[in-house]
Amino acid sequence: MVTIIPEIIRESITNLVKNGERSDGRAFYEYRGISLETGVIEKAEGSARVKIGNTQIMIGTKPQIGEPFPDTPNVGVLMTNSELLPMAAPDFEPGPPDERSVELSRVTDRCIREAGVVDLDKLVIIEGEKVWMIFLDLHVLDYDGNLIDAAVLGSIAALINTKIPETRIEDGEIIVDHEKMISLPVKEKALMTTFAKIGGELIVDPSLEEEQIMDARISIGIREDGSICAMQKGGANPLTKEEVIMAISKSQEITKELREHLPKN
Amino acid sequence: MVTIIPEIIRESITNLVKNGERSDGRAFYEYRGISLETGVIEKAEGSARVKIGNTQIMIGTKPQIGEPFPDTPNVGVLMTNSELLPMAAPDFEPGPPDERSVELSRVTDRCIREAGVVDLDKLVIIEGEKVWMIFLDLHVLDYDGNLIDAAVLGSIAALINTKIPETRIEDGEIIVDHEKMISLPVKEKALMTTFAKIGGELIVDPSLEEEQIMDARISIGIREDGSICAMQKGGANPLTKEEVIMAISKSQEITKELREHLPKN
Amino acid sequence: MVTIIPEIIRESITNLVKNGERSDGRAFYEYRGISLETGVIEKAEGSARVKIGNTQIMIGTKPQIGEPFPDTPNVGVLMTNSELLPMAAPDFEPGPPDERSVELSRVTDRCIREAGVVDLDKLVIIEGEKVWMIFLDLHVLDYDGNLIDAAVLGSIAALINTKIPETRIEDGEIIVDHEKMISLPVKEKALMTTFAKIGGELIVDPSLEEEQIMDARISIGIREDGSICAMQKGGANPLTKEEVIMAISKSQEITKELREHLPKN
Amino acid sequence: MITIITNNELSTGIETSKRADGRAFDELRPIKIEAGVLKRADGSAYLELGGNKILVAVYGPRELHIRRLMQPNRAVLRCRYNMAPFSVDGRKRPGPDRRSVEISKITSEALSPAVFLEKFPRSTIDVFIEVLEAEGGTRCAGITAASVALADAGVPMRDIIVSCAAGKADGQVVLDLSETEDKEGEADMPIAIMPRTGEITLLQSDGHLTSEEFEKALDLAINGCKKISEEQKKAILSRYG
Amino acid sequence: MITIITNNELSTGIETSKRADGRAFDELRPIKIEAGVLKRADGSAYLELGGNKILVAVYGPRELHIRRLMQPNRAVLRCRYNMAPFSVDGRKRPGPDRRSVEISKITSEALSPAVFLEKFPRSTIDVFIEVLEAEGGTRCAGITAASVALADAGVPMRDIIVSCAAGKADGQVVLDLSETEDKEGEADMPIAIMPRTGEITLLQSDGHLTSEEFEKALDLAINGCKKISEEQKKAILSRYG
Amino acid sequence: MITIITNNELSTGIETSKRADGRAFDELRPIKIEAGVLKRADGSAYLELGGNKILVAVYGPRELHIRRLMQPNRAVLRCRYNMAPFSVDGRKRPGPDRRSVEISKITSEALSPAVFLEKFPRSTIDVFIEVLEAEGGTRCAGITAASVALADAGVPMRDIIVSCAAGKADGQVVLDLSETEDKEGEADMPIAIMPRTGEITLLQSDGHLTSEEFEKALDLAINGCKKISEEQKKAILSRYG
Repeated sequence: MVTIIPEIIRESITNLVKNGERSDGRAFYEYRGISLETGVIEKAEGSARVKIGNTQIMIGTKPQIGEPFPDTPNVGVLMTNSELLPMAAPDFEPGPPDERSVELSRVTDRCIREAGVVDLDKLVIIEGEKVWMIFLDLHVLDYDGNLIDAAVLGSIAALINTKIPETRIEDGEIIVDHEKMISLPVKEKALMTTFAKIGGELIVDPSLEEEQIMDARISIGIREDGSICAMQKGGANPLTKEEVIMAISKSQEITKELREHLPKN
Repeated sequence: MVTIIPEIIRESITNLVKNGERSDGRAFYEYRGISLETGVIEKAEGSARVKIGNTQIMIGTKPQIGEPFPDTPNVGVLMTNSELLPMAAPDFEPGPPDERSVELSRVTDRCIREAGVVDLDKLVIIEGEKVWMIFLDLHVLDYDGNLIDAAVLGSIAALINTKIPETRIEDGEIIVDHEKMISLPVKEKALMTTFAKIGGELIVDPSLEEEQIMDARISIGIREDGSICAMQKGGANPLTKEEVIMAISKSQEITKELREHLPKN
Repeated sequence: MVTIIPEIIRESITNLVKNGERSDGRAFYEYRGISLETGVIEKAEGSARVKIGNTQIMIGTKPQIGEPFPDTPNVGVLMTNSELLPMAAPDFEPGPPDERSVELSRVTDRCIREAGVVDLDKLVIIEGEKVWMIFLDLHVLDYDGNLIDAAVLGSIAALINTKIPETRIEDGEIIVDHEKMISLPVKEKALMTTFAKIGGELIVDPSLEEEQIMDARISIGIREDGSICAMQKGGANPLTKEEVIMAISKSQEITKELREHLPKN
Repeated sequence: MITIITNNELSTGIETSKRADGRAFDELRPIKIEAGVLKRADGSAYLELGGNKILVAVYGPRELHIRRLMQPNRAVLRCRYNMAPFSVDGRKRPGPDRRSVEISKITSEALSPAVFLEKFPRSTIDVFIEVLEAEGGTRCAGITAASVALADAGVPMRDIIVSCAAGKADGQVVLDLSETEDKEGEADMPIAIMPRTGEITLLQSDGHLTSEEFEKALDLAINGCKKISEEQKKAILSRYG
Repeated sequence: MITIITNNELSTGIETSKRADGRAFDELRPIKIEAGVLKRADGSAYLELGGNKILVAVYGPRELHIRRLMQPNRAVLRCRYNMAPFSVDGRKRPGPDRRSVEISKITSEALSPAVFLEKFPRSTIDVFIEVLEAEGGTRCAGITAASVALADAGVPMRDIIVSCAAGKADGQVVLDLSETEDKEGEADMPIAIMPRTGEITLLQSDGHLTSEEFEKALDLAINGCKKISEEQKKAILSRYG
Repeated sequence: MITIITNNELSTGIETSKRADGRAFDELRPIKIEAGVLKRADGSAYLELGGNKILVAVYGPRELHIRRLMQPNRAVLRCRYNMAPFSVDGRKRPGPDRRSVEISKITSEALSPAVFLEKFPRSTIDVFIEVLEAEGGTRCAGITAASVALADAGVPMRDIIVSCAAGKADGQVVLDLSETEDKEGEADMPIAIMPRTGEITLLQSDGHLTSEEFEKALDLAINGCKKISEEQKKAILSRYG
């Protein structure tokens, strides 16, 4: 569905930014209020409900025993899936994931995978034969802008919250012991920050209104040591090299603050 | 497809009912003519062609050896599927089953399953490993109202008609002996009757015309001992408690008569 | 998408044919220029790029080890698939194969299968358990008429070009030796020729323009010994018996010439 | 072979008169309803009933783009019942299945009688029910929450539909079956009613009931509905009161 | 491992000159056609040919809602060939597969030449062919039955298309192959003709035929078509005569 | 159990300073671009980059039939990135997967800034990218070829977008990763730029890079883009010059 933004709104938001202001009063590098709860779904082995402003995602994890991929026989599997539920916005429609939903899950997945968030080596049950597959499902409940940062923040929290049953081999048989639940081995807490380019300026955590009129978008994934694990540009207008470098540098600062919201593991 | 019924037809049928009459001359609790043939498809292990008035359904069964569901390792499997063929009505369209088709197969399935029509315990070949799966396929050929009652009546007949090969285990191998065909263990003949609410009255076996203008619908599944095994309300208007109780009581009488149409097993 | 051909074009092409001519100057039984290269895709175990006039198809083969069909446990499997890519014509649309695409792959498949092109007996690895499955994928790049003849010619070339790894059994294990690649056992080079009926005449290798206005189409598959292995009529008008017999007789001549384009095996 | 050692907390609690989870035969599970919990939706509600967690959003009345669904003289009420992949033991594959298609249909029929659909010809009212966590009785919980979300959206209604199940478990006719009672019990009968008139807008039954048991279960379910109806009103009031 | 003991009645009947089922080389299987067997459809027909049981319904000419299929100067004739899940040994999964898509296409092309499509611009005529039981030669049986259903629907036609196969089995060119002959035989060649002119509207061939065998098979199939054509006329007459 | 003996030609070539395939850190694979290679398409291009073989067709600007995609004030640029089943080791199943859906989206965003979309309201420009053979870096190769195909189609553009990746492999920041370097390396960063202004229209990154490595990689990729840009111009000129 095409959403037409009146030119007057575009101009008004752009002019504000040019004057160093945002329509909701935030500073350029200021996030909206963040709320993060974990363990909210008892039937999920791990879960988190994250809110950034009014944007709200419920995330749950489910472990399953399965076979490793043939080319990586000695590591477990992480599968990230997202649904932009029709409940979350008037223009989201039921049906198989569209390109926005696919991009969201793939960017989240890359950030987590490339940063080495989960120690997949420890998810092997029998080498080359049986491993834990962790399904990470993102259920987008309310869409008010900046899904990517919410998705990564909530996913890391849900993974930290995840407990899987201990397994052992007895007489060639796998024993899955639900009485001994162990934490998922999370060894890195990479996070992403997203910037919108409006009126030639970069602002962090764009609201829906800002997303609708932005020229471009850049999301940066930063590991705890400040290195870059993922990037994704979006939007139909270009960015300069300087803007990208500035976004990275700001991300390195901001992710430190964001990380404070995460539970301890 | 939305079918618009002229207001004049609605009024005419409703007024008839209010005067104790139906447009085809039937009494309120009278079925249209019923015809039921079994064994009509030689390649099906069981089959029945059922007609209630002009409504016509062909039903076939197919046994397959498969694995039991993990949570019920010691019983066989019954799978009910229905297709509202585009041949059966001008507004039925090709494609995956729509909600009417799904409701038809699920209500039929529940009535058969919950009444214990087939003795699923006897369909086990090797406990926890191999069982018979009986596919029950409903092919709706002509739609002139009241599919549910026709579906259940025809399904019970097709199940009674079904013969599956004897199996035995020799040297750890399953022998499927098509020379010794045995009847499917049918131990209960539950049937359903459907009532339409029109002009404040309940009438049984609604024709298409009556279905199109009815306020609500209630289908009751009754076992041979008179107990209730399934119910399904339909339609966009409510029923009173008294109407439901009356429908149950009438069903208990009418299913006895309906059951006379079934073949002996 | 419905393509409307102006009546004037229809008449002009038809009148030409009635005068013994074709719009591109060819004789009735003359093909457009044919180009055929093999081994063009290094990652494919076999490949061919075929052009007949501007019609262009890329064909690749992929072997996989799989299980034989239960009713033919001692032969390998050949799977033919085609995609009329949206790049190939303005009215081809992305999505699952439509009826034209299905017809193309099924006619190609039948010609190859019924003529016994590939010696499927030699593709067995372990009788009844493991066989080679050869996937033959037709990627239609540019559609300017007569896909069937191009598809069959290119497929035979790709099959001749195909090399699969040698297999042997050691200690009950299948060894797939990519260091020893052997040619696919191609034992017959059947080809198809397609005729369009226009103005009461048969012409071979119809161009797109001719296809769009033709009355009917007939494709004949001929083996090296001149016998018929496949036929497929198309189009919404009839053919006479005499026309069909004439088409067969011409096909027997023309396929001999076409066969010269094939690489040696 | 894989052996699974479960940690089944409920399995030791079965006693004589009381139910496995300690409730009386006519006792509901703890319930909590909140209206207006989402920003973008026109109306929304969140409901917890025992271990069930249900979120509902309502959009509309709004323009209906799909012509063949359009009704010239009234709005259509479309419902989509959906379970989150993480809402159950094991993972539910995303997307509709036959169960959710049927529940969506009967949910729409259960809610329609209360809505003044005739006020909005050629329109749609869309109800999205998300089961975030399931513990038996999600279809009733979804209908109950959907009514609150419709009210929150300001959709004009004759009444606030309310839904609840009764059934038979351990030989006893009981109200509001838990997941275990539903799975192991003899019958489950979800209903929905218009609380003002007591008229029934949803009725299904699954399992084995005599006529007497049916009447007892129906009365129990109607009583349960009335209790839940009070919670619905509180939720709406605390949002707008 | 599963071993299957079959009860193959036909396997003992193979003799020298006669065919496995006792027919002469130019003999059709028993055939029965009935027109007007369905209430809702505009036209319908039921056909049995040997073990084949085919039901066809026709709707139209009627309005075509899908714009990109619409023809400004004539009707489109849409066919849907479908096999019931119980129509074959083993269960056929519901829904179209590649075989049924191709048969639907060539069936439409086989029937179109006989129908005055130009009388109904921007319309559709829908032909639904249901194979209730299959025993070899269902596509021909479907076309034959569809023609009768079109006539029953009152669709104006130049001729009643008729279809039949010939082929080669056990080294012999034969008419109307049974399922066994089709599976084990050397070639199968289904055709359809306009009986008045003898023109060919369907022609496919599968298998190995010399030019001489082809001509023999073609003549055989044309003769078969003519016999079946008589049965079609009888069915139409007995409905309307 | 199946054991596979591979015949891996590249595996012996790894040395110290040079890359596995002998290239310098800032060296592109051999590249070849040709414009105007298809008859039916409005514009087309064929590109080889190392072992990659990419074919692109452009249709449009043309009428957009799907209403909900239509933009009242500009054209939409739709891209479809697709891999042939035979383009990779093992067979790729036909049809879109999540990877191709994402690449299609970012390709459209990478190309859009260069096209005067505002000249063609309510229209579509369709770009079909077919990967005939894949050897690492297909998304960049597809964007580079698509620009040439757009030019060949005569679509008015501000600039010819060009795309190239840099990344880190064997501890070294390198240009234009091969398939092996992509799989075994530490990071891959595809970009696309408008060569006239140097502005970035595509930027993704996968893997582990410090800020310094990132800047080095970005400069390397921009330089690579500039070299490829020359090849694009040659291809367009040799078609029209």
